[in-house]
Amino acid sequence: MTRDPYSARVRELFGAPDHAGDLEKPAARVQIIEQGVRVALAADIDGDIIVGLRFRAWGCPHLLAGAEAFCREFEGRPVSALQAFGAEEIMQTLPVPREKLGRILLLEDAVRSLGQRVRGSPDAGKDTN
Amino acid sequence: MTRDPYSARVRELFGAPDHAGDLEKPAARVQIIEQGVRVALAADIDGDIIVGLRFRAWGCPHLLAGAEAFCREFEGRPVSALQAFGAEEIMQTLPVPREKLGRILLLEDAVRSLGQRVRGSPDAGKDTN
Amino acid sequence: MTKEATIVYLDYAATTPVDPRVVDVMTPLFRQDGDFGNPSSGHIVGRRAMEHVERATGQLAELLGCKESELVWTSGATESDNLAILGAARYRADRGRHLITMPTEHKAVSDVFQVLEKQGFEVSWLYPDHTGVLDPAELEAAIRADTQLVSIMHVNNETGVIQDIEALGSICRERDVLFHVDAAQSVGKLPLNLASMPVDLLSTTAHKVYGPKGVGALFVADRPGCHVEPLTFGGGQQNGRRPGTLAVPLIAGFGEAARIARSEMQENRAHLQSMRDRLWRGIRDMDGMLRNGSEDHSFPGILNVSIDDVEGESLLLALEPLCVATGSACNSKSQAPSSVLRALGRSDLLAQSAIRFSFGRPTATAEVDFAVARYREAVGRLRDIAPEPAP
Amino acid sequence: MTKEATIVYLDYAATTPVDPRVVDVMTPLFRQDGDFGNPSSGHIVGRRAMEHVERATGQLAELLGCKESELVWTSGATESDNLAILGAARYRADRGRHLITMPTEHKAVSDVFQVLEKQGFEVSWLYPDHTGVLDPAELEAAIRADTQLVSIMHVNNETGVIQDIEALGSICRERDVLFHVDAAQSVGKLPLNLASMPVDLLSTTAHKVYGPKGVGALFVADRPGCHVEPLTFGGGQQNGRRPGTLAVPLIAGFGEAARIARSEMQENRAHLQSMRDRLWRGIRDMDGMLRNGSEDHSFPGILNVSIDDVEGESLLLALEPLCVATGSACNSKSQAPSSVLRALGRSDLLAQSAIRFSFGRPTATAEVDFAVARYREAVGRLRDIAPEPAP
Ligand SMILES: Cc1ncc(COP(=O)(O)O)c(C=O)c1O
Ligand SMILES: Cc1ncc(COP(=O)(O)O)c(C=O)c1O
Repeated sequence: MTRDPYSARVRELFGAPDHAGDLEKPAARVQIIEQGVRVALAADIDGDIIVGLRFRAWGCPHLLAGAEAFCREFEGRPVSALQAFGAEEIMQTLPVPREKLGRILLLEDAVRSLGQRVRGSPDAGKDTN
Repeated sequence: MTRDPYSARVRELFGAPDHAGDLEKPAARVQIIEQGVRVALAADIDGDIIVGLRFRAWGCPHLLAGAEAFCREFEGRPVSALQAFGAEEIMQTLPVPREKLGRILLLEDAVRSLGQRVRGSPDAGKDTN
Repeated sequence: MTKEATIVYLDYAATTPVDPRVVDVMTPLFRQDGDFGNPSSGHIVGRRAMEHVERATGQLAELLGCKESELVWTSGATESDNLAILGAARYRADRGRHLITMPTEHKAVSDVFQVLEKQGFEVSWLYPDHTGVLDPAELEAAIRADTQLVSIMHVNNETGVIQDIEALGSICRERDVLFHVDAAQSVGKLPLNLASMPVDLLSTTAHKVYGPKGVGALFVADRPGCHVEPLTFGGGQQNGRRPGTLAVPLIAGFGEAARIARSEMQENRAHLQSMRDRLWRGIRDMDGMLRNGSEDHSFPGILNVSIDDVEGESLLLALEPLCVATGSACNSKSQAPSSVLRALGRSDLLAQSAIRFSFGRPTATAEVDFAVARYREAVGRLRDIAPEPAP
Repeated sequence: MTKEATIVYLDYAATTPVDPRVVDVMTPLFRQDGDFGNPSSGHIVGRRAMEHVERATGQLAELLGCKESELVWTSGATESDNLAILGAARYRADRGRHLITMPTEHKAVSDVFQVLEKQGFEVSWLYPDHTGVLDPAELEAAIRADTQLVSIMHVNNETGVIQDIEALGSICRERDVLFHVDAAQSVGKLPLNLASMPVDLLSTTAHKVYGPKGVGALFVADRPGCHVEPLTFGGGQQNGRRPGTLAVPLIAGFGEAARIARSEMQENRAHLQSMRDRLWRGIRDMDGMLRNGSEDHSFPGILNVSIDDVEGESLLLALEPLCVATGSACNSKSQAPSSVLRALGRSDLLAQSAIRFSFGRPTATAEVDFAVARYREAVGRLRDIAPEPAP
C-alpha cells in the first residue's frame, strides 16, 4: 500500500549503476533518442558470448534502472539471448508502472538493435540517430 | 466577548429568588398571562410605604430575575414609586437581551397594574386573567 | 473544590472528548520529529505521512465494512451530508429532480434540501409516527419515477430514535434510487456492515466517537450510478472528490477512534444502556413526565424527556452545572422549539421543555445520580415559583 | 545513525511541522479534563470552547489587520479559495459573468475557474512576464463592464514570486470589481494590513505557517457588495457562512500560530533570506543553471531552479534523502511539466528539471550546505550517465 513509486530493486539499480559508462572498443554500439529520452548501449563480445555491457541514459529512474538491470543480466550470456530480451519482463521484475511502458519499449528497441549490430546484421536501422 | 447569555447579576437573582412566593394577606395582587408566560405580583402596604413584595413567574430566566430584582428594589419605597418602574431600566441593569423585551414589558404591565391596585384605582384592567 | 470539579457533562451527543489513545496517535504527527509531511509530496516525508492516511482509511473501512476506495475524507458530517446530497442531486439532476427526506433530519441535511427546493428540485418531506419512527410503507408510497435520492438518518441526534435503514434502503435499491444515511450519531456505536447493506452514501464524523473535531468521512458505494459531484476543486487529492491537503493527524486520529470503537462496541453499548436506564428510572415517576421518541427503537446513549408546565430555558439554567442540551446540539442557541419534537406531535410548550441527556464512555453512575437529583430539584423549584396556571 | 537522522527537509512550502507552542495550546483542548466542548452548546463546557475560538479569531484578525467579524473558519486554503471564488461568482452572477485570473495560480484557484468556465462564466487568463510578475496595466486592460471578480495570488507557491497586491487591488476597487487573493504562502510571513489594503477576499491556511492541517480561514471584507454564497448548509455556525461544528483545537492552534508568526515575522524573514541566499550562492555557478521567477519580487522562503539537460524525476530521486519539490506541492504526483513555469516561458524540458527548495524556521545552515553538495553531486552524476545529446 505504500506510495513509493520505486521498488527496492529500482532504488538499488538506480543508486548503483555499475554499468553506466563506456567500453573502450565496443564490438557494437547503438543510441536511440525519442521524445527527449535517450538510451545508448555498448557491447563487448568474445566469440558468441557477451563479455561486457555498458549503458548511457537520459530519462526517468525506471529507464536508468532498466538499463542497468539489462547490463547486469546479459553479461556472460550468449549473443543470441539478446533477441529474447523483452520489455514485458523488465516491466514486471523491477517493476515499472504501466504508464512508463513507452520508455521501457525504447530500451527494448535499443537491445534488439544492439543484437542486430553484434551479429553484423546490415538492417540495424535505428542505430545512428 | 463571552457567550454566556446570563450576566453575573441575572445568575445571582435567578439562583436566589428570595422574593418568590406569596404574602399571607396582600394589599394587592395581580397576575398577567401572555403567550404562555405568567407573572404574578403581590404587595403589602404600610401607609404610603411598600413593606413587602412577592412574585411568582413562569418564563425564561431573565423574566424570573427581573421579577426578583423588582421586588428587592421596591420594598421600603413609597407606593408612588411604582409608577416610575420601567422595563428599560431592567433591560439595561440586568442586562436583558433585546429580543426578550416583550417579556420584560409584561413585567412592567404587572407592576403598573399592581400600582393601580395598591391605590385602589378602579381602572386596573388587566388584573383578573 | 474547584469550579471544574462540579461540572457533570451529559452531552456526549453534542461532542465527545478525544480518547487519550487517539491523542497519542495524533500528537507525534504534528511534530517536526514525527511524520508531519504533506501526503501529496512524493518524497520520503510525504510518503510516510501518506502511510498514516492509508492505515486510517483501512481502520475506518473495517469499522464500516466497506472498501477503502469507497471512503472520502471530509471536514465533518456537515460537509459529508452536503457533499452527498448536493453532489448526488446535481449528478443525477438530468434523470429527475424529485428527492425525499424527513423533517426530523439534522440541519446539515434538512437545510440542504431546502436549498435544493429553491433550486428547482422537488422534495417530499416524510413524517414519522409519534414515536419518531418512519414506516417503510410511507417511503414506498412516496417514491416516484423521477425520484433520485432519499436521505434518512440512522440515529436521530435529539431523540436517539433508530430508523430501519435496512428496510428503507431495500425499497430504494429496488427502485434504483440512491439512499443516503446521516450516521453521525451511530458510527462506532451501532454495528454497520455497508458491504451487505442497501446504502449508497453514508456520512460520519470523528468528534462524536472520541475522535478529533474537523474530520469526517463520506462513504460512496462503488456501484454504477452512485457518484457525487464535488463541492470544491483543486489539487486533485482523493481523486478530485474532495481536494485539499489531507489533515493527516486528524485522519489518523479518526482511524484510531474507529479501531477503538470497533473493538469495544459491545461493552460501550451495554454501559450506555445501563446509564440511560438508571437515569430514566430516577425521573420517570415525576408528574407530567414524557419520554420523547420510541423506547423500542432507540440508541441507548440518548434520553430525551419533556415535562409539563416547566419552562425550558429556565430549566436548563437551573440544571447547571449539569451540562445537557435542549433541542439539537447544533442549534441550541436558538429559542425556537425543536422541529424534531414538533414532528413527533409535541406542543410548542412541551417541545420547549425538552432536555436531552446523552451518555458516553466516561459517564459514571455518580454522574447519573447527580443528574437525577438535579433534575428533580430544578423542576420542583421552578414549579414552586410559578403562579397557578390560568383556569 | 537512524534513517531519520539523514533526512533533510527543504519543502516548507508544501507543509510545515506544527510549532511546539501550538501543539501545547491544542493538546489540552482534546482532552476530557480540558475544554473539549462543542462551541454551539449553550452550557458552560460549550461556552468555554467558544472562548478559545474567540481568542483565536482575535489573534488571526490581528495578524491580518482586519475585523474579527470578517473572518470565516474553513478546513484549509483549498476550501477558502473555493468559497471565495464560487461564492462570489455565484453571488454576483446576475450583475455579470466575466472573471479574471492567471494561469500561474494554485490549482485550488485555477481549477475552480475552469469549472466556472464550464458553467457559463467567461474567464480571462492573464499571463505574467518571464519573471512571473503581472503588470498591473494588463489587469487594467482586461477589466470590462461585466467583470465581477479578479483572483490573483500573493506569493506563488512554486516560484515565490510576489504580486503587487496593492496596485492590482486598487485597480479592482476603482472599477467596483471584487478582488480575491490566495495568500496561503504569505500569511504570517509577509506583513499584511487588510484594513488599509484594497482586498475583498483573502484565503489562508494554518499548515503553511506552523499550524495544524485541516484548518484555514477566509477573509470577507465588510463592504457592500462583498459577499459569498455558502458552499455548504447546516447548523448555522458562523452565521451560516460555513456551517459545521467548529474544530476548536485546530482553530486555537491556528490562532496561536498567527500570534507567533506576527511576533517573530521580522527575524523569521531574515533567517529565510539568509538560508535561500546561501543555497543560491552554492549552486548559481553551475553549468546551465537558471533561476525561475523574479529575483527582485520574491518571497525569501522559496528558491526554484531549473538546469539544462538533467531529467527532473531522476534528479529528484538522486537528491534523496533531501526532501524538495518539483512542480507544485499539491500535485507533485503528476509528471506533467509545471504550468506555472510554462507560463514563464520555460521549455517542457527545463520546467521538468525544476526543483523547488523552500525554507523554514527550523532550517539550519548545515542543511543548506548538505543541499548544495547533494544537488551538485546529483546533477554531476546524472550528466555523467547521460549519452551525448543528439547533434
Ligand atoms: C445527526 C448529525 N448530523 C450531522 C451533524 C454535524 O456534524 P459535524 O459537527 O461533524 O459537522 C451532527 C452533529 O452535530 C449530527 O448529530
Ligand atoms: C498558494 C496555495 N493555495 C492553496 C493551497 C491549498 O491549501 P490547503 O492545503 O490548505 O488546502 C496551497 C497549498 O497547498 C498553496 O500553496
